[in-house]
Amino acid sequence: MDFDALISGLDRHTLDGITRGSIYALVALGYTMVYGVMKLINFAHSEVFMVGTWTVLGVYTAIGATSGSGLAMVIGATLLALIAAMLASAGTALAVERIAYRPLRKKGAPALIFLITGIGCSMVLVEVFGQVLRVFFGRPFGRVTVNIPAVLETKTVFTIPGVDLAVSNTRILIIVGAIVMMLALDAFVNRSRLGRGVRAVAQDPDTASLMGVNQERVIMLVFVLGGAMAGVAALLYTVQYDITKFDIGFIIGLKAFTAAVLGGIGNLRGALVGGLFLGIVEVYASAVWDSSWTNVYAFVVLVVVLMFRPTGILGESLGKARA
Amino acid sequence: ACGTTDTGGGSSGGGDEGGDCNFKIAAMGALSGPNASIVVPSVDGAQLALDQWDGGDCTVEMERFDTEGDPAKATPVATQIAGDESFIGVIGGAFSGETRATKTIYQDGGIPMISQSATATDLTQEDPVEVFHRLVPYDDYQGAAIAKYLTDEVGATKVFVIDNAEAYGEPLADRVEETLGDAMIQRDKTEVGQTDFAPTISKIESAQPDAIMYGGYIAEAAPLLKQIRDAGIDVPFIGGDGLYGADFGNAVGEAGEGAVVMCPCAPIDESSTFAADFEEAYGGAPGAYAAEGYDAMTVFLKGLEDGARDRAAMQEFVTGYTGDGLSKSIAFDENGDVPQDQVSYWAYKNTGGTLQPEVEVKPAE
Amino acid sequence: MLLEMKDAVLSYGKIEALHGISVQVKEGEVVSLIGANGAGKTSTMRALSGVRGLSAGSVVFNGEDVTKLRADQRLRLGLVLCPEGRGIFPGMTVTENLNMGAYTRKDKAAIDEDYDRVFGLFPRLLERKKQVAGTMSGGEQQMLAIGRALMSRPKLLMLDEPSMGLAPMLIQQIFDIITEISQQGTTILVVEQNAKQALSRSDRAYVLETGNIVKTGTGAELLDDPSVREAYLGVA
Amino acid sequence: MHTSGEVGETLLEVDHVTLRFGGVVALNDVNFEIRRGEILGLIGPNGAGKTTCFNAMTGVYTPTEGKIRFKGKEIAGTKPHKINHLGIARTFQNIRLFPEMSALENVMVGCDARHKSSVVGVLFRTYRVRPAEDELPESGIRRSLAKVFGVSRHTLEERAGRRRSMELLRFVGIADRAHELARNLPYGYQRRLEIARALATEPELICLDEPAAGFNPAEKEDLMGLIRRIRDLGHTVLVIEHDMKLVLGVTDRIVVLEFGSKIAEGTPDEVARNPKVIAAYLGEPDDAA
Amino acid sequence: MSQILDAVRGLALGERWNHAPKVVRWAVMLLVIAFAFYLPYLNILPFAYIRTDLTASGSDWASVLFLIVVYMIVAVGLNVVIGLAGLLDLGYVGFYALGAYSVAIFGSTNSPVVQALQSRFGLSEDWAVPFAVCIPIAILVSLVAGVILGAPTLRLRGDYLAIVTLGFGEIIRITFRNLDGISNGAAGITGVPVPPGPETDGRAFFNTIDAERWYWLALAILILLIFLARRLEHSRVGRAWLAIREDEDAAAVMGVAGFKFKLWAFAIGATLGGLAGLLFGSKQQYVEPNAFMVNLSFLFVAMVVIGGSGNIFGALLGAFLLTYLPERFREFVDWRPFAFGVALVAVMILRPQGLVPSRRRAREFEDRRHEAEEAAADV
Ligand SMILES: Nc1ncnc2c1ncn2[C@@H]1O[C@H](COP(=O)(O)OP(=O)(O)OP(=O)(O)O)[C@@H](O)[C@H]1O
Ligand SMILES: Nc1ncnc2c1ncn2[C@@H]1O[C@H](COP(=O)(O)OP(=O)(O)OP(=O)(O)O)[C@@H](O)[C@H]1O
Ligand SMILES: CC(C)C[C@H](N)C(=O)O
Ligand SMILES: [Mg+2]
Ligand SMILES: [Mg+2]
Repeated sequence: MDFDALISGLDRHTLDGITRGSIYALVALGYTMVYGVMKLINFAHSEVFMVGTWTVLGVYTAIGATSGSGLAMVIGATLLALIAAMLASAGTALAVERIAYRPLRKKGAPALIFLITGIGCSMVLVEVFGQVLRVFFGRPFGRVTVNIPAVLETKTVFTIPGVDLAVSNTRILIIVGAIVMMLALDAFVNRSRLGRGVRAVAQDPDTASLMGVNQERVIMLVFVLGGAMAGVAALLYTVQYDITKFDIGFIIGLKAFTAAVLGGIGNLRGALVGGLFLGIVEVYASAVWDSSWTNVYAFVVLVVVLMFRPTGILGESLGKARA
Repeated sequence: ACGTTDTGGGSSGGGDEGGDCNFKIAAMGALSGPNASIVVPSVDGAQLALDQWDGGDCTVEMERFDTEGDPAKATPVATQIAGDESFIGVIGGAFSGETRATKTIYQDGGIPMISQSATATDLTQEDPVEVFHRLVPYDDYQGAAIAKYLTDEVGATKVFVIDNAEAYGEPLADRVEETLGDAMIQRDKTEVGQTDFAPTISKIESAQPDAIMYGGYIAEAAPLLKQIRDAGIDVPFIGGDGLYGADFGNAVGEAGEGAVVMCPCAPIDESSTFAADFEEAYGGAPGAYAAEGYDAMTVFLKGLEDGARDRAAMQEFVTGYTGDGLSKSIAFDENGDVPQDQVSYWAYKNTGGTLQPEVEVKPAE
Repeated sequence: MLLEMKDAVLSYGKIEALHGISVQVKEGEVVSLIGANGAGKTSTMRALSGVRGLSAGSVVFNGEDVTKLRADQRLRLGLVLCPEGRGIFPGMTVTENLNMGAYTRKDKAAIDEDYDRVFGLFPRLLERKKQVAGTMSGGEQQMLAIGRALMSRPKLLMLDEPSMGLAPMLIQQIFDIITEISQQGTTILVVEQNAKQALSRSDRAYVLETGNIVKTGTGAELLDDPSVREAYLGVA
Repeated sequence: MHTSGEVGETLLEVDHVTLRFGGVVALNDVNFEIRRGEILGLIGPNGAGKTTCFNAMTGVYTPTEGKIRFKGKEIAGTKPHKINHLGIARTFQNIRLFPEMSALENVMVGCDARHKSSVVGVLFRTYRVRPAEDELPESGIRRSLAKVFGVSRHTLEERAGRRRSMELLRFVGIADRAHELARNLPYGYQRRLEIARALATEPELICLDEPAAGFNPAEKEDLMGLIRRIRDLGHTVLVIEHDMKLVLGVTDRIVVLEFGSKIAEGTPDEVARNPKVIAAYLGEPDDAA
Repeated sequence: MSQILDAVRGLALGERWNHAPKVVRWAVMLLVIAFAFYLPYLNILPFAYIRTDLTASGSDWASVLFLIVVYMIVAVGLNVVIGLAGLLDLGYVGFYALGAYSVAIFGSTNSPVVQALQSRFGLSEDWAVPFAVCIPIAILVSLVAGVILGAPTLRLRGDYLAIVTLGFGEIIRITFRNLDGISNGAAGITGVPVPPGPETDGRAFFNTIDAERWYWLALAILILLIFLARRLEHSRVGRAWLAIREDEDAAAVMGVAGFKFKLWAFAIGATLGGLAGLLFGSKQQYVEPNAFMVNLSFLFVAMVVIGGSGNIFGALLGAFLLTYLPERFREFVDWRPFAFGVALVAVMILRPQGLVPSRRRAREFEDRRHEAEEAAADV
C-alpha cells in the first residue's frame, strides 16, 4: 500500500486516468446508445472496436506510413485512419445488427436470445482475426499481439508548470478527441430531430412509429453512431498504445460497459462521466496497490456506486423506466 | 449389422511381450488458442525426430492432443492417454498448469512423461511423481540466471521487477527478487490482457531504476515495453522465456530494440542439420523449445531401440537415461529434473526484430 | 373517399380478430366506431394506422394504396392515430412529447401556432410543460396524447377511446374539441365506449361485433336503433 | 377473510395525509376513513390525487406527512407485499397483469399470498398435515399412505388454490378463457381478471382503480353487479371511477378530491348535489351519461 | 436443424407423453436413466460414433461424460436463476469456483489454509478436513456467497444485475489468484480430496483413471437435483418467480415478497453451482484460478438459453451440446471457437425459442412471433 505514491503523483495519475477513461467513455457510448434504444447489451460491441484498430493498421500499411514520416504524411495518415476506422467500425456494427439482431427482432425473440447471438457474433469476429484471416493471409493476423507503427510519435507538447507534468501530443489528442466527439453526439441526440426520434423509439417503439419515426432507421442509426464512436476510440487507442490483437476488445469492452452502467446506462453524458471516473479510479488504485487487482477495483466501485445510486451516477435517460 | 468398435481401454494395444513393436507417443499441449505459437514448434520438433528415425521393425506414431493449455480440458485427454495401453510415452505437458493437473493421472497409468517446457518449480520439487521428467530447468534456476545477468552483465543495482500475477510470471519474478536482494528497488504486478500500463510506468519513473525485469508473456510485454520507451525510460529491459519467440520482435516493433530475453535454451548447434531440417519440414526456423521437443521424442525412441516394450520398461529406461541431446546432454535426477550443470542459460538480444544469442549465463550455485 | 378499408382480416397468432371488415371515411366526416369489449375496434385502428399488418384485405388512403406501408410512412401521408392507452413517451417532458407529434413537420412557424392551440385546449398541459410525462395522472396523459396527435396536423385523425379515464367535465370538453377540429377541416374516425356522445356527434357510425361489422348508418339512425340502444347506450 | 370485524367500524383511516413530488402537491392534508362493509367511491378531476392516494395506501409511495392506519395499525412505509398480507388488495388504472401467465395462473399467484409453503417445504415436502376425508386421494394405496403419513401442506395448498382460482374466475365471469394467456384476453376480461386476482389474496379491503374504464354502458351495468357481489362476500370496496352513473349507483359514500384536497364527502345524493363538486367535476348535471 | 426438430415435434412426443399412462411414463423414465448409466460403455455401432475417444487425439469418453454432467448440474442451477426467476446472472462461474476452491482449501493437504491449521494446532502433515465435511462447507460457502451477492444487488433493475454479477465472477477469480496465503495464488491447489470409497488394486475408488465412476456419481446427483428443481418449478415458489419476472411491482402488490424469492433463486442457483464446482475440483484433484474465467459464465448462460430457457430439459440439452460437440470434434482444433460462434448465432436465429423450450415459453414466443411478423409484414 503506497498512498504517498498516489499523493505525490496525483497530477500524473489523474492525467493517466483521464486518458484511459476517455477510451472507455467512447466505447461506452456504443453500449449506452444500443442499450437505451433496444434494452440490449450488445456483446459484439467490443469487437466493433477491435475491427477499428485493425483498420488503422491496414490504412497505415497501405499508404506506407511509419514512425518518422513527414508531417503531411502524419496528418494525412491519421485522418485517413480515423475515417476508415469509423467507417469500418460502423459497418461492423451495422453488420452485427443485420445478421444477429434484426432477424430476431422480426421474430419477436426474448431479450436473452439477443445476448447469445451477440456473444456468438463476438466470438466469430474474434476468430476472424485470430484464425480465419490468418489461414488465408498469414501474418499479421493470428492470435498474437501486433505492432502498429507509431505514426504519430509521442512528444511532450507542454509541461504544466508548478506540478511539472509533461503533457504529450497523443494525450491531448485522446482527451480532446474523446470529449469533442461526446459533445457532438450528445448535441445530436438531444437537439436534432433524428435524435428525438432515437429517444422516442427508446421509450415506446410502437408509439414512435405512430409519430412518423422509422424504427428500423433509428436502430440502424444507433448502431452506426455507436460503431463510429468505437472507431474513433480505436484510432485514439492505437495512437496511444501502438498495438492490436484479435482479442483486444474483450477487456476494453468489459470496462466500457461497466463505465456505461456506472454513469447511468442509456445516458450519453453518463458514459463520459462513467468512463472518466472508472479510468481514474483504476489508475489511482493501481498506483496505491498494483494492477493485478484492476478488475476488482472496477467492479467494487461499480457495486458501491450502484448501492447508493441504483441507476448510475447520472441516472438513465434515453429510455427512462416507465413510472 | 451391429459391430463393436475397439476403443482401447485396457487390454488392446501393441505391447505384447517381446513381440511386435507398435506404439504411440502422445504429445499434449496448447495446439490451438492464443498460446499455441509457443507450443506447436516443440511438438513439430518431436515429430521431426520421429520422422528422422529409422525404427527397424517398430512402427511408432505420434498423436497430438490439444488441451488449449487449459487444465480442465487436459484431464480428459490425459485419462484417455493413460487408459489406452498403446501409448507408451507422453511428451508434455507443455505448460505447467496442465502438467500439474494431469501428472497424477499419468502416474496412475504408469506412463512416463517428458516435458519439453513446463518449468514450474513445484512440479518436481514439491510433490514429484515418478513418471514426470523434464528437459528444462525449473523456474528457480531461471530466475537466478536472470538475476545474475542483471547484476553481472548489466551491472544493475536498482532493478524494477514486474510480473503478470500468473502461474508462470509470478514465481519467476519472485525468484529474481530473492536473488537480487537489495539490488531490487521496487516490485509491481500487472494483469494478463492489460494494455495500459500507466500506473506501472509512473512507478518506474519515480523509482528511477537502472534495469527492468518482466516475468510474463509476449502479449503484455510488447505494450509494456512500448510504453516504457514512450515515457522516455531507456534502461535495459529483460524478460524470461515467456518472451522467447519471433512474435516478441514482431509485436514490440522498434521499441523492442535491444531488449533481452533469457531462455534456458542454448542456440541450436551450428554443426547440426536440425535447423535446416526443421525449416524444410515446417517452413520456418525452429521456434520455442523445438530442440527440447526433438530431444524428448529421441529419448522415447531410444527406449524402443533398447527393447522397452511396455510402459514400465519405458519408465525405467527414461529414468536411467543418459545421452547427448540437441539442447543439452540429458540425464534425469531422482525428481525427474535434468541436472543443473547440463543446462545453459542464454541471453538473447532483440536486434532488428529477431532474437540473437548474446551471452551464456551460468546461475550461481 | 378519404379512407377505405376493404375486407380486412387481422389476426393475433391463431386468434382472428377481424374477419374481413370494410370501413369508409369521406373527407370532412366524423365517423365513429362502437362495439363491446373485444369487438375489434382497437384492432381496426391498428390495422388502419399500420401498427399491425393485415393478413388479407387492403387499405386505401387519399387515393393511395397504403396496405403495405409502415405506420411512420402512413403518418407522413396524414393518417394519424392517437392510440388506446395513450402511449405517451414516459421519459420525455410534456413539451418534448408534443414535439414528437410534430416529428415529421418542418414548418416551424405553423408548429409554434399549433403549440399555442394545444395549450389553449388543455391549459393543464401548459401548467405542466416541464413535467416528465410518465408521472402525470391518467387523465393528464390522455390530454397529452390527444394534443400530441393534433401536433401532427393530420388529414385524418383517428382517436381510440379518447374519453377513457377522463372526468365527466373533460369528456364533454373532448367531444367539443372533436367537433371543433372537425369544423376546422380535419376528418375524424373515433372509437368510443361513450356511444351516446359519439353517435350524437358523428355523421356516420359503424357497429362492430366480434370482428364483424353488424350495422352502419348515420349517427342519428343508430341512436334511435333499439338494438343499439339496448346494447351500447344502456337504455332498455 | 382471515379476521372479520364489525360492519361499520373504521377499517382504514387516511389521517391528514400530504404527499409531495418535488413541487407537485399530489395530496394535501387529505383526511377520510373507510368503514368495514361499505362501498366507498373516490372521485375527482384528472390529476386530483386519487391514484396517488391508492399508491400511498398500498405501500407504493410513503406519505410526506400524515398517517394511514389499517385496522388501527400504522401502515405508511410498510412494503407493498406486507400490506397485501395485512389485507389490502388493489387493481391498477393501467392494467398490470402477468401477461405471459394464463388467467388461472394469474389468480393462483393471488391465492399464494395466503399460502404458507416455504421453499424448503416445497423441496422436501417436510410439512405434513392430516387431510380431511374429502381431500384424500382416491386410489387405495395412496389413500392409506396419506392416512398414515399425512399429505404435504404444499400439495393441499396447491389443490385448494387451483379450486379457488377457478371459482373466482367463474365469479367474475371469465372462466371460459381460464387457460388463455392474460395478454391475449380482451380488455374487459383483463379488467375482470385483475379483480379476480386481487380477490384471491382474500383482502378485507379491495381497491379498484377505474374498473369501468373502456366499458360500454351495458358492461358497466354488469360491473356494478359484480362490485355489489364483492361487497356481499364480505369485502370492503374502495372504488375510483369517473363514470358517474356507476359511482352514484353503486357506492354507499363518496369522497371527492380536487387538486389533492378533499372538497366533499357524503352519500351519493349529497355529493351529486354539492355545488363545489358540480363546479369542479361534474359540470352540467345532464352530462353524467 | 430446425427441420429435424420440427419433424420431431411433428411426432407430438410431448402430447403423447402427457397422455401416456403413468406406468408407461415411469417405465420410459427408468429406461432413459438406465441408458444414461450405461453410456460410458456404449460400444454398439453406429451409436458408438458419439464417443469422443474414437478418433485419434480424442479424449476419454467417460471423463467427457462426467464434465457434461457437471455442466448439466450448472445448467439446472442457472436455469433456476435465469429461466425461472428471470435474473440475468453473468457471474455464475464465481459460485462454481467457490465450490471447487472450498473443497480444495479445506480438504487438500497442500492448501495453505490446511497447512496453517496443521501448524497452529500441531496436527499431522496428513491431516485435512475430511471430504464428507468439505461438502457442507462448499455448499454453505456458495450459498452464503449467493446471499451476500444477492442481498445488495437484487434490488437493482434487471440489466444492472448482469454486469454486477459478471463483476462478482471476476472478483472471485482474481481474489483466488492473488491471495497466495489462502488459495496458493496462481499456482492453484493440488491434492484436492476425492470422495472416500473402497480401494481397488491400490487405487482409490474414485481415481483419475476410472472416470466412469465419477460420471455415475455426478449423474446420480444430477437426477436428484432435477427431481427437486421440478418440484420447485411447479409450486407456489415457481409461480412467484414467474410473476416477479413479468411485473415485479404488480407482484408485490399481490403479496409476492419479490426480494425474498429472488434471493432464494439466487441462493439455490449458487448452491447448485457450488456443488458442480465441488465435483469438478474433486475429480480434477487440482484447482487453479484460470479454470474460472468469465467466458465460462457466458458458456453457462448459452447452455441455458440455447436449450430453451425455463425448461430443465432444454438446459440439459444445451449443456450437453455445448460441452460435447467441441470435444467430439477435436480434430478441428483451431476452428472450433469460430464454428462455435457461428453455431450460436445460427441456432438462435433459426430457433429463437431454444431447442426444447418450455411449453410456456414456446407459447409466448409463438404469439409474439406472429405479432412481430405481422407488424413487419409491410417492410
Ligand atoms: N395483442 C393481442 N394478442 C392477441 N390477441 C389480441 C391482442 N389484442 C387484441 N386481441 C384480441 O383481439 C380481439 C379484439 O380486440 P380489440 O382490442 O381490437 O377489441 P376492442 O374492440 O378494442 O375492445 P376494447 O373495447 O376492450 O378496447 C379480442 O378478442 C382480443 O382478445
Ligand atoms: N411520481 C410522480 N412525480 C411527479 N408528479 C406526480 C407523480 N405521480 C403523480 N404525480 C402528479 O400528482 C397528481 C395526482 O396524480 P394521480 O395519478 O393521483 O391523479 P388521479 O386523481 O388518479 O387522476 P386520473 O383520474 O387522471 O387518473 C398529478 O398532477 C400527477 O401529475
Ligand atoms: C512454453 C513455456 C512458456 C511454458 C512455461 N515455461 C510454463 O511452465 O508454463
Ligand atoms: Mg380497444
Ligand atoms: Mg388515476
